[in-house]
Amino acid sequence: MASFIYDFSLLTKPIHEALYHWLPPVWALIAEMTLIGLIFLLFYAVVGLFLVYAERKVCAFMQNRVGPNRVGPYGIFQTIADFIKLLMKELIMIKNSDKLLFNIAPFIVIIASFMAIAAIPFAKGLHAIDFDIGILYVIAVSSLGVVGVLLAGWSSNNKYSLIGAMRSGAQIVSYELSVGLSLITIVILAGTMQFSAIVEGQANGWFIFKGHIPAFIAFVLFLISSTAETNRGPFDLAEAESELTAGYHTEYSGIKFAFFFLAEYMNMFIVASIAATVFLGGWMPFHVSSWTGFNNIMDYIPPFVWYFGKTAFVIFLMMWFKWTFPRLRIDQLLTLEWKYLLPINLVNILVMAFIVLMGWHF
Amino acid sequence: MDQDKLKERITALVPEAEFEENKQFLTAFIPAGKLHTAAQNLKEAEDTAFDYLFCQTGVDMTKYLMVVYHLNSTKHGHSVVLKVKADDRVNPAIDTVCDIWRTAEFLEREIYDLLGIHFNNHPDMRRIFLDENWKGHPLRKDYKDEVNIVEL
Amino acid sequence: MKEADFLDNATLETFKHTGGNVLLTTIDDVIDWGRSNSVWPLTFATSCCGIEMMAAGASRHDFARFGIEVYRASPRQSDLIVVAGTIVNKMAPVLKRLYDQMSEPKYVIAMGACAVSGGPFYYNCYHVVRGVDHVIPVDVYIPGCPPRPEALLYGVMQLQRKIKLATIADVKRIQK
Amino acid sequence: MKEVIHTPVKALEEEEYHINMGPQHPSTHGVLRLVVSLQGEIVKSLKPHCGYIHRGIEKMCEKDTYPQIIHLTDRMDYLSAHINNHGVCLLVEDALQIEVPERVKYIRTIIDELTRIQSHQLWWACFGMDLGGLTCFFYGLRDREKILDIFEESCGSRLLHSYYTPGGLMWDIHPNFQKSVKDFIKYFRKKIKDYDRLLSGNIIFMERTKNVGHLSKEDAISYGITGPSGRASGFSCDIRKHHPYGVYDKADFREILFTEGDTYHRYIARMDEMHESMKIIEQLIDNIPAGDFSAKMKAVIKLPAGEYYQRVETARGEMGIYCISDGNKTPYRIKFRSPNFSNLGVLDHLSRGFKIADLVAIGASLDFVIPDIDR
Repeated sequence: MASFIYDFSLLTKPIHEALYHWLPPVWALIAEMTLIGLIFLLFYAVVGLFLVYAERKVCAFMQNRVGPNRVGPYGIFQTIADFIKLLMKELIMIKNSDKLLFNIAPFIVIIASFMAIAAIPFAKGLHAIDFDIGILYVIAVSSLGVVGVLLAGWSSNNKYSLIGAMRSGAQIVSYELSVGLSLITIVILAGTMQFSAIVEGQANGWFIFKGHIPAFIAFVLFLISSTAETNRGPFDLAEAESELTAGYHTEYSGIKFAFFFLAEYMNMFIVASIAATVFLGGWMPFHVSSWTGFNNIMDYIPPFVWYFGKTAFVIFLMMWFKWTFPRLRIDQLLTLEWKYLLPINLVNILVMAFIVLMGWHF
Repeated sequence: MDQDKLKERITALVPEAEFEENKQFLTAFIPAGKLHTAAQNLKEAEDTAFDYLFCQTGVDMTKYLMVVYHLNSTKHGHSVVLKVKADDRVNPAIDTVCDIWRTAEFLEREIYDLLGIHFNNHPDMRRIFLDENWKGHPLRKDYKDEVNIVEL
Repeated sequence: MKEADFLDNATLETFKHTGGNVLLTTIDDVIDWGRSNSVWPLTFATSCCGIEMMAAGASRHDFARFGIEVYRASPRQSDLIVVAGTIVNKMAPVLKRLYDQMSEPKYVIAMGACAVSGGPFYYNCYHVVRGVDHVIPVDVYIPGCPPRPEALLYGVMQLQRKIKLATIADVKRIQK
Repeated sequence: MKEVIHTPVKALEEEEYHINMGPQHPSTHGVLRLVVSLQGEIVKSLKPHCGYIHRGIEKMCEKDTYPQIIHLTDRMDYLSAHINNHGVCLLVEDALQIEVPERVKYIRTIIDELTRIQSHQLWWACFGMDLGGLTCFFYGLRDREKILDIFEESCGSRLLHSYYTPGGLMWDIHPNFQKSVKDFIKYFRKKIKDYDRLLSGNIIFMERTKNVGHLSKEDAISYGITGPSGRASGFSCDIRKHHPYGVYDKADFREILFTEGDTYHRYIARMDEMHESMKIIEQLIDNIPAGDFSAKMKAVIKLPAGEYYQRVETARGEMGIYCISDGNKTPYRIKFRSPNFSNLGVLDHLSRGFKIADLVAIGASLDFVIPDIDR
């Protein structure tokens, strides 16, 4: 077990208790929510900026380039410059567009990703809210983003945007299934939908190792379908730069475009952290049973390092996909889901259920 | 087929054809009225089989306008050049060959655009390069454009 | 190239307004720093110069080092239009429209002889616009037929210098 | 919303939906404009609109001398600049019946093949990018720089060289030429395997391109589709084989022919052509004879009155130059039969019934250079 030094509830609990001690319960709740909201906003900005920078450097590495290196040491301030620029850019209102929906769409996209982040445990005792149906909540919330994408495409009064939005709709509706089913495979193994319990369940081995081959298959399926759900990599049909110029956000400029841009990276982060939590043990260190010395050393690495390390690994995998594969066509995309991923997933669940029933897992 | 045989063949097909001597390819002037039937025959007949129109050029010869067809047979490997005159400089018109060789569709539009030769029965006789409301046809020798052309 | 040589060739900086209060000038500096280091070009090329523009973005020359990485295909999201190649009469209205679709602040680089002046198509040609500045305002001219990628990089660096001179007052003037 | 639900489905299907690709669009490789009628995502018909880069080169040529024309042909198909120049040079040399030195022929053939390789590299780069694999773009351009270095060394510029003159070359090749070409071949033989690994063998790529945009041999001939695109359909149209110029008759190479004629085979044809080009260069590079780099030419070149036709094989197909001379130092009429212009005509025929994404793939496999279409 992780040693108690790294239990963040030691830090969060006094704050919680102090707030309730000083303030009436309603105000304490509001204060708590504001605090968490602010922290997440900051976190959001930092992660977004870092991911954009990381993507640039990773893609530069894949493409034999050096990537940004003039703005600050190793170009680390590049994304900040981009952000300032986008913030100061003119916001163009499109004539004949649906003004309300046009303005609201980027916020829907970004709020959806914002909501999903609330359920994710970053370390022991370090999460905003610990639902007992955490996985269900994340699946439900993450599919809200598509509403924003659809609205953006529809309200822009641009044919490319509309095609992009329609593609995105079809894509997310189908891939949502695979994401859900591959997570359910692990839910069967873990016996709970609560994120904290899932992580605790991996104390003596990550589920990807514990669950034999079905868990590994579920991991691969989750990677594929979640990449599709975030509109990235070989599945970026909704943007499809060479076909639809910029897809659903063709008509957006300035900070509204930045919202879409940021939401893409945040979705990637969320998906990666779900993968890390459910399959790779979240903030749990890597343990090998009966190697006590090794396990103790692993315990000394703080849990958030484990967590971010695993997330970064999954993100790197997704970036690797993106910069290697050509894009799929829309019918191939749907064929892949309905004819391959979905049946494999269903069989996989059956196998997993059988394994759990027989008690063959570790 | 060598040049002499082709010559006989074309003479049999179009008795009015006039031949030019000392050219790279066998060159025949065909009257505008007979172009389409002659072209069709040259393509479809087994012994000529001119299935490949590799170049179609409009030329302004100042007295008349001319369209030059460079034909090749991918089967037999022989080539022939057909030339068709359009005497009327104001409303020149020649039958289209784009139903015989599909590549002519674009080439004829180009010739119409730059030389103003109208092709009868062409499915889409519009300007291809210049704007619809462009005045004149630039490749004609008497084309003058005070606004756009800076003479050296 | 030495820094001194780079600054020596023009007197752009002498046009910088002197004075102004500390707060505003600091904000100016921050905004200009952001803008000049994040110039996203539009994917737009008409002819040969476009190939050299692509080469400038590719591995050896690597535009991205200067933060000019993200080629946007949509004019709404781009800051810079590099007119790489000849602009003809039929294209000129389209180019104007593209320029209008871009959001402020926007910059134009005329790349290559054709975009600067019509280049080899200046004489005896009926369909070429002699210089893209007949259609849209140009910030930086890069001569050459086609200019080498290094020349484009140099031009972009000159543009960055120019962007750094802007103040909030200028922006307001433009919007009026 | 209610209205849409209650409208019969058939009425919805009958509505045509037009989208306008270009003149500024990432996948048209320049300023081509395609007006596409769609049904859902399926292309029903397509109308190309050209002329956004029509510069009137044919008209300009009527006022230019032959050496000046060479500089304009550079700017038509800028990726096959050397080969276009070669066409004009051959036209003038044949008309004046000048025998160019053997050395010039060798050098010209080698440089033509290098041009073909760099053009195909750029095509490969853009093909990958159009299909969504951005990394291809950087791989292709990285290797292309090596050829441009060789050009720069000998010809003095990267893209538009005008290195050939009627009668020979502008100046002799750089002493390093042979060594750097051999180095490049060695380097590229290794790197071309990366190309196959990255794109050719990729399952997504094969799914995207196989059985897409099928072109039969008859159609290829009728539409005048030449170059690798035509040869992928089985149309044997390699000018280098059928009407050899330079020293192609001394080199042993294969004309790449396929019968399938889909996007995938147009791709493979170009990839194989790069191998063949390397083979040609390897055969010739060691045998460049010593001698002059140019034949003796008069200061003013006047072609005898008459008609001339010269064909060369550019990277995209057959380039023909039809010249009518009236004995002056400028041609009376010169016509460039550009391969891209003919290839464009088939786009509508090929893309009907396929999706927008396929249209992009088909367009990329035909490899357009727009200034060559419009001239």
